[in-house]
Amino acid sequence: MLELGAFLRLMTLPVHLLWLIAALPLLAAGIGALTPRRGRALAAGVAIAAMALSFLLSCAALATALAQPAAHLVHNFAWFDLGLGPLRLGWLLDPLTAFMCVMVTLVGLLIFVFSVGYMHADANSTRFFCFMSVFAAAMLGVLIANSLLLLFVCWELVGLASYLLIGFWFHKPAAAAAAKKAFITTRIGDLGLLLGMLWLYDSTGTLLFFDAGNGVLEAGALGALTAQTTIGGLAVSTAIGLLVFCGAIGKSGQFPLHVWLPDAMEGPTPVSALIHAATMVAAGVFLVARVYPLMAADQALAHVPIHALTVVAFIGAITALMGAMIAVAQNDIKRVLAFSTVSQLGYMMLALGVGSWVAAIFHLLTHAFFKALLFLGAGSVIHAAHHEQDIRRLGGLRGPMRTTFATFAIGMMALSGVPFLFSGFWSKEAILHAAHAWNGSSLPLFAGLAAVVLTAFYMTRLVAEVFFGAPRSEAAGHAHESPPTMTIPLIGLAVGAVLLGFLGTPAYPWLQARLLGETEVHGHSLLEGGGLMMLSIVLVALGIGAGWAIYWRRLRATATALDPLERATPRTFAALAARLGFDELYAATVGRLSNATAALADALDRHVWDGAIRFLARLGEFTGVVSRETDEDMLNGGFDAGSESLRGTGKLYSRAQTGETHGYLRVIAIGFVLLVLIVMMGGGQ
Amino acid sequence: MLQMTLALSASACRSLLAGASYLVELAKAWRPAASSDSLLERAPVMLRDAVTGFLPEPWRWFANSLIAIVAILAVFGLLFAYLTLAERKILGRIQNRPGPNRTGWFGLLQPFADGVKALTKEDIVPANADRVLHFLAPVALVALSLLGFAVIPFGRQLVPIELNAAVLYFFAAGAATELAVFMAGWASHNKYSLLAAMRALAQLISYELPLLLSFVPVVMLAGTLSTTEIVAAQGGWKWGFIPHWYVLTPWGFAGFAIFMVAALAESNRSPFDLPEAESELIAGHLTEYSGFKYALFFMAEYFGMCALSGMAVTLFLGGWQAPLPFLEFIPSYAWFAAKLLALLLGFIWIRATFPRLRMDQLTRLAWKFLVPLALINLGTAAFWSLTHDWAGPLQLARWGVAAVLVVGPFVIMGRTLSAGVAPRKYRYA
Amino acid sequence: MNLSPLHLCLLFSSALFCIGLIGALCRSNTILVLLGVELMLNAANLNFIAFWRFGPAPSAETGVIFVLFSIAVAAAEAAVGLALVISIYRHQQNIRLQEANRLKG
Amino acid sequence: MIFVLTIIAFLTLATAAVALALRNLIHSALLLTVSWSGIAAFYLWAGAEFVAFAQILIYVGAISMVVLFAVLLTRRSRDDFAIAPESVGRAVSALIAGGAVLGVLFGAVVSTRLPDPPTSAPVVTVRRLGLQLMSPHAAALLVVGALLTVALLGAVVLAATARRDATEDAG
Repeated sequence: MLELGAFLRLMTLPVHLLWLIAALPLLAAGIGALTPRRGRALAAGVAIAAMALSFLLSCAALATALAQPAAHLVHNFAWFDLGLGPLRLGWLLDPLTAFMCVMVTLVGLLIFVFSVGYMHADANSTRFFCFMSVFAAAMLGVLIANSLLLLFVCWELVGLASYLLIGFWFHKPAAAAAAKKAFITTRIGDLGLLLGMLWLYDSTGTLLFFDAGNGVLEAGALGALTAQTTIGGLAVSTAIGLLVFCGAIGKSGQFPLHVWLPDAMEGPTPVSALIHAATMVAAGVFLVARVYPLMAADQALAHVPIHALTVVAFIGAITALMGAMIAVAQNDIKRVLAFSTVSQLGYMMLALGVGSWVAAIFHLLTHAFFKALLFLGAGSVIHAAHHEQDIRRLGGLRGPMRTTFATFAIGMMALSGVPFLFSGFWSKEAILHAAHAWNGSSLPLFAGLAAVVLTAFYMTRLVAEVFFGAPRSEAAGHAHESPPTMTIPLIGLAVGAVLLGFLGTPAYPWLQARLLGETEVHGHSLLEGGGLMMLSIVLVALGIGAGWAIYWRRLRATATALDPLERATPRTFAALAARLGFDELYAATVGRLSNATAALADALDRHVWDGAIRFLARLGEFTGVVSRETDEDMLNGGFDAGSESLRGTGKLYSRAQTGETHGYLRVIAIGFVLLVLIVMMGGGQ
Repeated sequence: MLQMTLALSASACRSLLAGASYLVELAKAWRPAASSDSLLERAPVMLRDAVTGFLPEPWRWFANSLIAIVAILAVFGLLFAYLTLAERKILGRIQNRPGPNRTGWFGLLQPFADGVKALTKEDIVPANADRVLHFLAPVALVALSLLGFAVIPFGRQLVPIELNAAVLYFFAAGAATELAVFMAGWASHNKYSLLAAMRALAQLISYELPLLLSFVPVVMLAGTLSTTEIVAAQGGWKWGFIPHWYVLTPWGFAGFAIFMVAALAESNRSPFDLPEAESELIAGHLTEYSGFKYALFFMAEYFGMCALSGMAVTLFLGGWQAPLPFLEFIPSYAWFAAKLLALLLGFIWIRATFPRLRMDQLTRLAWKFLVPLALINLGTAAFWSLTHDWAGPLQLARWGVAAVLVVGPFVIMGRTLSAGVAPRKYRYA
Repeated sequence: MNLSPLHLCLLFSSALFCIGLIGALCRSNTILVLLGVELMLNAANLNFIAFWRFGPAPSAETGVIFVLFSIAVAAAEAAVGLALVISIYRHQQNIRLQEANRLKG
Repeated sequence: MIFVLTIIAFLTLATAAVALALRNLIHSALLLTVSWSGIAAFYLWAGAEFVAFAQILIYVGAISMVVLFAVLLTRRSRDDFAIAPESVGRAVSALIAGGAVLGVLFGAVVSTRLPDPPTSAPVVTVRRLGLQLMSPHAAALLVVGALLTVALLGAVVLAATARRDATEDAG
């Protein structure tokens, strides 16, 4: 232990060097961008090496942060001078940043390694690694930023990178459309974030989070923000917080902007893993956790009509329940996982809303591992089954793909919240406890509990359909285990998915304590609040049991056979399968509105403005005729004579244009002499 | 008469007195001072002061410079003589033959025999030659290639001239020698000579660039253009046994390698001796030269080689610094000489080993390989200089990044360089 | 007439300038014209150094830096100019400046 | 002091004048090199050591090479080096124009009262020069770098032949 302590002391990363964590993947991206196509080994190697180095640096940063968990280590610097004062950016190192950095770099590293195998046959894999590195760099930038502006810049870079990666196979129309959809949908939320940021800068004059008492997350600024009210009696901090939350809604795929997330499955599977586990969706949750003091500033105010966090809690609850419901009826392996991500993110938002941001981050960390595991497992399945993603056409993969099956099952159990051994159980439990303890409303708690049942149910369905029974298609029949570059990351993630939960069990909530900046851990017995835990265990058992009863026992015989649920309630199932019609709804409302506006603008342009211009043109024509008449008859005579004489003079002067350089030089020399002489004469007088 | 004797004796007394006081001064100088410099270290300077000490102050620096010039001429003249012999002997041994061994023991008198032969040969000037330039070329070449020696610190105390911009001066002087080569080629009125001169110009201009770029990192890190300060910056040892020579850093190693390749080309040495490729151009710009003028060209080539090696030693190999602390008792100029000789032997070894390049390969190597590498090396050095305060595990990262920055481009560009060259298909063979 | 060193330097540089000018004016070989122009540029540089050395504010390095930039520009000018000369030669098989007047209207 | 200046000036002016009057282009170029070295000597005399070496490095080392290359590339036979003497009219007009400029300049210089020279030469170390270049003149330095790059590319484009040889390596 002594050696470990010494080692940890050795491994410190001063905060002013924090940028290295993000800069290394960026450098790798730059090298990848310059590498020719055939240098794929180089690009992959550089990307992985940069990620590994970043991981080591993140570990050092974690050691630094844990040495003084309560402190927010910052390094601020002036970016440029606006005239009113310098615009300052900075790096921030606290346990939140450090834990997130370690998670992102570790999961990212494993995903990169997996990608080497998965993208082996792709001709553009150097570009792929370049984009992935940009993605990782941008996400790390979000994490280490100590300024909302810097965070926003990296945030947008994340968006850009996700756009590039979702549309990586841009020759597929679906992928191109999905990329656009993701970009535009998240942009809607980012508009809110941008407005919130501007408002914040307008009210406080700074965008730094922590700045020796002057930052926006410190008491002085928060006090000022809560003191003012705006439209509808809202506190300014509430309004800003809600606007910032808009960005999180877009990025984290919360209701009602969740529609892009399932479509984003069109990208390569490692991208999905990266988006859904480590980087993009985590950014929204991280953002809310980062600005938590701002969001929570209005909690003490009794007179405001609504608290920002209440909105967060309800949005999260709705998303959690809705995502879980839709996931039940999906047939694409990746889409099931995508909606489960939506649902789990809803959980995290729920936790944030009910006041336990540490539980949200805990769930974020564990979720990152098991969701990356599930996605990579799905990728392994897809890779083995020749890009067959429909679970109805898979089946029976348990035999040929033992490693994948085992790790996928671990991921499934972690996601379902199988008690005690798996990390998902502990983090979900923390969230449910927080929801239980919330005195705002009990609806979020019920939504969460319902989602627990559904989660266990659809995950059981997924595993049963994919891995058990007999292969239901040619491709699934020929499946074989993936190469070690793909299975080793799976194993690594599986280990993480199991062990990570023990960092934050109620008996010894080390992670929570460190995140809150406490150096001592106050655990309590598991039996305290054991009722809720028992309830959730029962619910998980119920979900798995139902799944087992419906799918496991009566396995689908052919790919075309109807789903048992579909047979039972065709209407509900169809509605869920159609994702509750959100896309259609948006097409019918927002899309049609925009079409109508466009038609209106077109009509205005065509008829009103054009008519006016045509009228003006007629007027101009008429004036022209009149002026021509006057011109030709009255004025031209004199001008003709004048221009004739001008042309004559021009001809005369053009003789000086000999094209001979010497002549020009001579004239310059003589001109110079004359000039000097004139000046001297003038000076004499 | 008496007055005269008195005056004489008075002046004699005075001069005696002066002589005595001078001797006292000398004795003071001989006594080891508080400085750590050993007697041997200071011996050359004291010897010089003993000679010029008689002169009045205004003349002394002039005499000192004169002595420095004479000393350089003598030392490097002798070095030139024996370098030719060494080259012939070593080449002979590498090619499994004895080399010159008839004149004196082991052929030790061979250079002097060669010298006499060169002096007594007929001096031929072609009828149509540009006589003035034909005469001026070898003279200018020798004179210009000697200029570079002025700023090389040969030892702790032995710097002919201390200049603020010494490195710049050195390369300015080196750049001027190209003119002399051109003069020789043009003045001969011989198409081979002219072709060779054009080739030489192209080659010298091409390699000037990597040569200049390769030492810029040194200037950057040392923060000075003065050779003495650059050598001083390389003093000291890490952990008591690793010298702070620039060649022992990643960028320094790369810079040194680029510098030596470019120096090979700049001094027209094999494998870059295209301007005097016998198989293609007879003897290049030397075709129409004979006798003593030819010997002068030869001399200038060796002087240039020595000067560039001396500069390489100064810039990268720590100059006169001893490699290990306990070896400091050996005078500094001995260390300088040892390093210089090692580099010169390297030159000879390379000549015996490598085949001559083709003209397009030559320019390609310079422009597509050495120049980009040198530019990247500049970046590496900048990184090195910016991260000088990294300690602990970061130092490993610093080394790693710098090493990758050096090795990576070398490997990548080395591949593209040999892409069209290495497995050659001969269309007509 | 009492001439200070600055006067002498200025006279030197004006003489050099005029030599360059006369050379550029009376030679028809484009290379020589270019060389004349280079001499004129050098004369200007001489002035910078002269004023830096003997001028009223000798502490600033501005003169020296100006000359450095000027030398760099001169190098660029020589490179482009001589490339132009070669391209002219390729067009009209000689480099007489009088004949390079294709654009004459 | 003045004596040295006179010698330098005389050498520089004489070589420049002779160079521009010679009939042999190669001799002209080589003599001009001497003239440029003379200017470098002037810089040394004035105490601008760095500029002097830069002048030699660039003018003697680079520009003269380029000039010689241009001379050799723009002729068909050896006789082209000897250039026919110019017409008398052109020479006379050139002398008149140049003489007028010279007269005006000399008149201006001689008739101007200049401040007394400082007693000691300004000391400019390379380090100070570098610092000056990198801080107040950094923008100009960058612009000059861009200019040189553009000039190099432009020169290559102008002088490169349009035809494309099939090199031996292509096979």
